[in-house]
Order: sequence, then structure tokens, then C-alpha cells
Amino acid sequence: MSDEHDDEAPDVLDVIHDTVDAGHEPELSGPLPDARTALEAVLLVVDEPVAEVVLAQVLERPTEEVGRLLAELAAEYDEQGRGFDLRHVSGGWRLYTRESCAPYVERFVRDGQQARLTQAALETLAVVAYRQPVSRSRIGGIRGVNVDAVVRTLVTRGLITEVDTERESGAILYGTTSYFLERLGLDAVDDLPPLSDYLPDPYALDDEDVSTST
Amino acid sequence: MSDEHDDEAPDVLDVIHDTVDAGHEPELSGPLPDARTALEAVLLVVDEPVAEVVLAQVLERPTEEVGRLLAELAAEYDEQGRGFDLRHVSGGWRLYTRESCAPYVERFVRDGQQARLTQAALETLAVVAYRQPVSRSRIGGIRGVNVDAVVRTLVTRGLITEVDTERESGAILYGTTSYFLERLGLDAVDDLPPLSDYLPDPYALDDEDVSTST
Amino acid sequence: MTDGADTAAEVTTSGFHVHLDVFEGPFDLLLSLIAKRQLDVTLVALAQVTDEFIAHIRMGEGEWDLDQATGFLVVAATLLDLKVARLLPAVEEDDEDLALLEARDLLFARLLQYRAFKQIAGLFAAGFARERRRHPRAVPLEPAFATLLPEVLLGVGPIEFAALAARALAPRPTPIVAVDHLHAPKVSVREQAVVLATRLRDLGAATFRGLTTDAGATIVVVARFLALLELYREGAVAFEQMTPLGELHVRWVGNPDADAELQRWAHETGEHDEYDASAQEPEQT
Repeated sequence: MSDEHDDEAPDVLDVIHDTVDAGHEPELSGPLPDARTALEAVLLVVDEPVAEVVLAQVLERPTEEVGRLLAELAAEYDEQGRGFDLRHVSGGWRLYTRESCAPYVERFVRDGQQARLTQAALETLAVVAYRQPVSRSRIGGIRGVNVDAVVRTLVTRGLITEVDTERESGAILYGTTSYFLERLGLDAVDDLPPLSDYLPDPYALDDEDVSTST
Repeated sequence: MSDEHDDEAPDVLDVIHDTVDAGHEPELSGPLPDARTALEAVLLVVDEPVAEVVLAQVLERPTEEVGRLLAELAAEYDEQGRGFDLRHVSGGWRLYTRESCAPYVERFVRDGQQARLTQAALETLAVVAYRQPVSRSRIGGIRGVNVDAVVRTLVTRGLITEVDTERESGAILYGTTSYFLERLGLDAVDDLPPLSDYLPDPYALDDEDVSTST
Repeated sequence: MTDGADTAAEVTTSGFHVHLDVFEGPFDLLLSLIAKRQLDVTLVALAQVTDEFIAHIRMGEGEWDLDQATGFLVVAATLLDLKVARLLPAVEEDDEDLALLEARDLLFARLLQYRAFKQIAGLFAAGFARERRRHPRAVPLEPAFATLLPEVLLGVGPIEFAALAARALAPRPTPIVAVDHLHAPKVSVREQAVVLATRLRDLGAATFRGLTTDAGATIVVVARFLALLELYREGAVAFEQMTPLGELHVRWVGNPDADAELQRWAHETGEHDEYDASAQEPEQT
């Protein structure tokens, strides 16, 4: 029930198939699927974002080709209004349910314990995200309050982690984790909007934080 | 980014859409997806075959309609030569990787960096080992995070297993397996080093855990 | 979910100051006061809310811990300075004025910066909420493939595993203001001298680097260095360093006087067991 071919596939797919060379034959027997099909199969068993390079190795295809196939698949799922969605998050690709389906999916997946973050935690997280690696005292300086407890909470939640220590002071420096990126659906920290967008003009130029006298 | 509609969908889908009445609106806000989309989303997150009746309840559609949608989806995946395959197995439906893709999936699984457990998995395993039999919600309470996925991974890896259910709540209780003992080089759970040797002083005497507040 | 802000909020809502909103620090308060008056965030606005800001601090008096209060007071002081300066007749610009202007600009800049992060925080909240509605596929492998998974590598033995469990099971600390950083552990130079003497006696010679790999904190490294100087003075060790800042070699020469002195130190610091001539490796891992 598995070796259907693309002749009857709708137009969208033809584009993709044209780019796929069916000649590659790894060591294994039986008719092999095309790269797109194989890619979908592998994505189905993935349980964390997988980098294009890894997928390329598994498929024995050039990374760029795999990258293109992934982007095409993602676009195809959108067009066809599928219930799943292929996304590039935290440096890799992974299948997600579509946002509009949440009401249905949530009857199956219960993660109600995923407690919301407090305002204090969100603000602290924002400072860490934009100023990493950053010490607690520097965060405290920016927020104008002691942040020790909040930082500990964020570490426990896996959203930030100790990344380094400051040379002179020995202070622990914090940065965001890949779990943070996943939770926000971001590919990389660089994808965050520039902070200067949120600062009035004369201050926009200076993205470095104003000296914090704590 | 999620409410693509069916206007551009290829022919195959029209058949399905004709059968779908878009008037149903469960209690939740936002534009709801059609039944086919919702079905796909639910299928993506279920980890064991789900009966049509259950799916029908979740989607709030007649069982026969859901049965037809499932069959149509399965046929569609075959026709489009997708890498996944919707199969009716032991009384329910579940997504599987397509058989022809097995060589790639196998390679991914074998070569994957999945030999080592993540820190989160290791800590969860430790909690199970010392608190068995223990429910997921209790583990989650101790770890302070949702542990569903990690617990499932540990089950898949054969390190823990369902050993019992809690009388009142019906919650599944987990314990470690003999494979776990083998991997750790122990003969029996009793051979685990006593925890009291490693607890910080104030808690040394109390082997019962203190923080199970979920 | 537990952090300073929440605790504060609970205290106030359940306590006497029901009417008092809780603000996460002085900037939070300033912004909310400015917003309440429907002003833009400007220097003028800052001046206009000074009184309210001070009043708010008065209300909070007696409920704040020192840490909390300091932040508010620093800002209040700057605001008051500015207010006083405006009330007094303008005189020649002098250094003090400049300092005041600087303080004002700094306060203003910090406020704007804080506002930017607050807006980002809102962005994050929306992002998390949106993402919560998407669920990644996280399904265990099909049975057919599960058997192919490479053998699990625990990477730890029973002992490490127990330690890991102890850590995972230890009650998570209740949020309190940490003061650990104020109390660096006390390290005794003599204690370290005893540790080093025991080790050098066994090894004969070692490098300073080797003698401090297990030191952990910088303070211990410093203590060991001072300890070596003491041992040198007692004539128990000799140094050798080929190049300036190069590897420092330490050689145990020992002498009866030094031994007597070390005995005394060891008893003093309660480390005589380790110092005992027959003692094996110190269990300092």
C-alpha cells in the first residue's frame, strides 16, 4: 500500500518532483521513495527540531536541496490547508499542529501545567534575551529590582541557563536556551525584533544598555 | 498564518469538503478549521491508535462521517505519495511512516544522536527510580515542568514502564525496568545507593519528597 | 511561577494595603503613573509625577525589604533633586547642575530602556500564548523502529545517578533574597597549607597548577598560594620557575622545624588526620 507514484499527484507536487532526481540508490533493496517522501517519513519520527544537515545525511542529498524540499513541503502544507505545519524552529525542522486546530488538539494533549509566566519573569526573560550573556546584577540594574528569585525560576523552567562567568567578578552570566526558542517558535535569538524598534529615536542608536548603577 | 482555505485545494479535496458542513462552532473563539484539517492535527499528536468513535467525539461529528474522512485521508496520502501513511490498526487510526521509507527512517533512528539521554530525561529517570511507583503528575510536580514527552521517551527507550494505576485517580504509575538496572549495572532496585547519602543535610533524614505541589 | 513579584502581590492584597497596587520596581511605578495621567514618557512627565511617586513610596514604607526599597529610593532622590532645582531661582550653570542634568538624563534613559523591555515582555507573552496553541509531534517511535534505537547511554554510574536524583528531588528553594554572594566561604590559609603539605609529601614535587586544579573557588587558589609562601618561609618547600609567569614548580624539601609547625597547624585546624605522616591521599577530590 505504499509505492504509489506521482503521476496522479496534483500540480503543486510536480514542481517538487521535477527537482528530485530519482536515480540515487542507497545500499538497500526494494523500490526507494523519492527524497520528498523519505523526508516526510523521517520528519514523522523526529521528536525535536532536526537540522537540515542531519536530514541531508540521512537522505544522502546535498543540504541545499534538502533545505529547498523542506521549504516546499512547508508551503505545500499551508496551501493544502493541512492540519499540520512544518516549521523551522530553534535551528531545525519539526512538525507541529496548526494553530487553528488547537481547540481539538487540546482535548488530546493535556499540558495545562504549563504555567504562565509572571510579568516579572517575562521582563527578566526579555532582558536576558537581548543582553545575553548577562549577570543577575546587570538585569537587576535594568529592571530596578532584585531579580535573584525570578532568575532562579527561569532557570528551573529551562528558559535560561548559566552560560559563562564574568572574568573579573566571577559573576554567573545567563543566556536563553533552545527550549526558550522552541517555546516562542523562534529559529534563533537573532530573529527577535531589534530593541531599537522599542526605543524613541535619540536612544535608538544606542542599543547598549544605559549604565546601570547597581 | 493558519487559516488557509480550500479554494485552491486540488480536486481530491473537493470531494471531502463537499461532505463537510462548515456551520459547527464549538465553544471556542477564532476561525475553526474544517473537520479534515482538525482530524490531521489530532492524528499528528496521538501516540496510539485512536478509535473512530473517539475522534468523532472530539470533532463533534457523526462517527460515519469521521470514518469516511479517515478513509479519504488515507487514500489521499497514498495517492500523493506522502511519506506517512494513515493506517487502521488494532481498532484505531494512527499515522505511520510509509513502508517504502523504512530504510531512511531506520538510518535516521540508528545514526541519530539519540543514544544519550538528555539531562531532562536523566533527571526524570532518577525521580522515577527513587519514587516508584509514581504518576506523571507527581513527577511533574517534583520536576516543576510538564514531563509527558520525557516520560514517553523513557518508556520507548525501555527504561521505565507502566507498573500500576493509582486507586483513586486511575493515574498510571511508572517504575523502572530490568533494562534500566542492566544499563546502570545493578541487580535490583534495592541496590540503588541510598538517597540519604546524597541529600543536602536538612533533608537527609526524610526520604519522602517534600515538594509535590503541582 | 513563584517569584518576588507574586509574593509581594499576595502579601499586599491579603494584608492591610489592599488599595496599593504592587509595582515591580521604581520604573514600573513611574511608567504606570505616567500612563495614568495619559502622558507620553518625557522629562516633563517625569517631573509631573514626582509627588505621586514619593507619596507611593510613603505608602509602601514598612512593607518593603531593603532591596526593594533601595531601588525606589534612588529614583525618588533623583526626582526630588530635580524638583528642588526647578523651584530654586536659576543661577549660573555649575558642576552641580551638570551632575543633576546627567542624573536626570540617566534616569530618563533608564526609564525608556525599561519601557522597551516591558514591551518586549508583552511580545513574549503573546508569543508564548500563540505557541501554546501549537503542538509539536512528540510521539514515541513505531514499534518497528523502536528496537533499532541505539542502546541507551546513561553516561553515569549508580553513585552519580543517586547524586542526580538527590538534586532532582531536593525541594526547590523558596524564593528568598539570596545573600550568598555577600558571604564567600571562609578559607583558612593554614588549613590549605596542611592540605598541600600532605600532598607534596606524597608527590615530592608538583606544579602550582596541579596543586590547585581541585581548588574550585578562586579564593581557595589564593589561599593555597599564600599557604605555599608560608611553607616556603618555614623551609618546607622550594620553588622553581623557568620563565616569568611560567609554570611554577613546587618541591617538597621538608625539615623538622617545618614539620613541627605543620603539626601545630593541623591540630589547630582539626585536620591532623590528614596531616598524619602515615596519611594517604587526602580525600579532597
